[in-house]
Amino acid sequence: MFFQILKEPIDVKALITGAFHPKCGAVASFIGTTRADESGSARVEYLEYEAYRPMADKKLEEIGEEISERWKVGYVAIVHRIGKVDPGEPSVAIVVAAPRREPAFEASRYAIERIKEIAPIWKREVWSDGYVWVGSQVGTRP
Amino acid sequence: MFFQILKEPIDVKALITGAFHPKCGAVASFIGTTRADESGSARVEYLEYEAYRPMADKKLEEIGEEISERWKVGYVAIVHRIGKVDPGEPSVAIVVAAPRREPAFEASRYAIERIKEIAPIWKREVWSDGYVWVGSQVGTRP
Amino acid sequence: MSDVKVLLFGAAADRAGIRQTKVRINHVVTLGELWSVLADQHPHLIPMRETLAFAVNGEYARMEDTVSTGDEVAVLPPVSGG
Amino acid sequence: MSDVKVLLFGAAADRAGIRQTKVRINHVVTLGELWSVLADQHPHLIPMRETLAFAVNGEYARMEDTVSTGDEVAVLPPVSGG
Repeated sequence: MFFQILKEPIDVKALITGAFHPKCGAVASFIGTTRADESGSARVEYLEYEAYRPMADKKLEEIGEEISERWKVGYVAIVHRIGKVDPGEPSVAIVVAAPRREPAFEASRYAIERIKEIAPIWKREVWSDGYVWVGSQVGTRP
Repeated sequence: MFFQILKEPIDVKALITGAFHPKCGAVASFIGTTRADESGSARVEYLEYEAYRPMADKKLEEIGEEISERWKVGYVAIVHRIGKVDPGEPSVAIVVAAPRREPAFEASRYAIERIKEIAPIWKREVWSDGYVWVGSQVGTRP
Repeated sequence: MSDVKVLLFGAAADRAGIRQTKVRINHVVTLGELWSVLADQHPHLIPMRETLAFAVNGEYARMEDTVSTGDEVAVLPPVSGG
Repeated sequence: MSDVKVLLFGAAADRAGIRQTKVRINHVVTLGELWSVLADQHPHLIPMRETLAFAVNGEYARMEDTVSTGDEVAVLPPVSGG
């Protein structure tokens, strides 16, 4: 089990290959990347994430515990990046290895839903014409 | 879109990072790995896959087309390895990038189910005490 | 009288114009009472009230939960990780 | 009379003891008729019959579909990729 909040780019390869194990036949992963939305002539230039630590670290671990209680999984890794994340770059990576594919799929999806529910992490979309705190609609866009 | 059947190890990193795109916010992937099952004192030593080509290549492409018809996705890659695959090594990798996470999850799961339904690919489990063709139960195990 | 450390995040920090403050309390208060003091000092937070969650010492807490001197309170706008 | 190329895979190749053969037909037959000839030549395939699928020229085909000389027929046991 591996849970991490970090400022540096996420090492996706290490996360996924780290989940391979002879007792597991399935590795499901989810990676959230910065989507460069457009609206009229404006566009998202990057995202900026902040986290309340160590509460956010604890919540990632709790999500891992919830998964282990609900499904038969061999390995769970959840990594969330904070700071500036450019378009096409990963902000979150979830990797679940399990003996069989159903729990791997279900647990990886559960993990991202739970992150969006309980992890104290916030995303600011920085547009070409201002910014907006996602979820709060607080910002400076016209 | 990228579909491939190959004898060499699957380059998981290239597949996944190749799916990152500024128009997509979600990359879901599924990797099937050799699970070293045990039964009594016997154990799976490796898997050996064979494919009917080029029909198998065509079926992987068809699965990609089915996905593009059903979901709003930006990119689909399906790679299946043939030949000997050791425990913990990937035999199949599916990567789907989409603007939003729901279609990415659904399409990646659909892809592996369809592979198991229509792709003319066969798996032989080589155990310490004989082999078995999975699905046919034909083999040499005691 | 002593202090509770209050951290603000995301849109709440943005609205209040601060990321951290101290609120003076008399030993033990409810989170609801602490909020009243904080809202007086940072009225730009008031329109966000319905959307805010709170944590005491790193765990989600309700308005009727108590806060003691030395505790750390966090003001949490709707989370948007992922 | 001419030949149809028949490929066998997985458990079917294993049971028949061959991966490829030729079946002589009279211009056009159904896949079912081709199967009868093949089963006569490789009786170890017969117990697998219910589990087998077939392809003609790289596409799944039914027993009533036709096979012509020069076609490629594949004998496909239950697929088990992934």
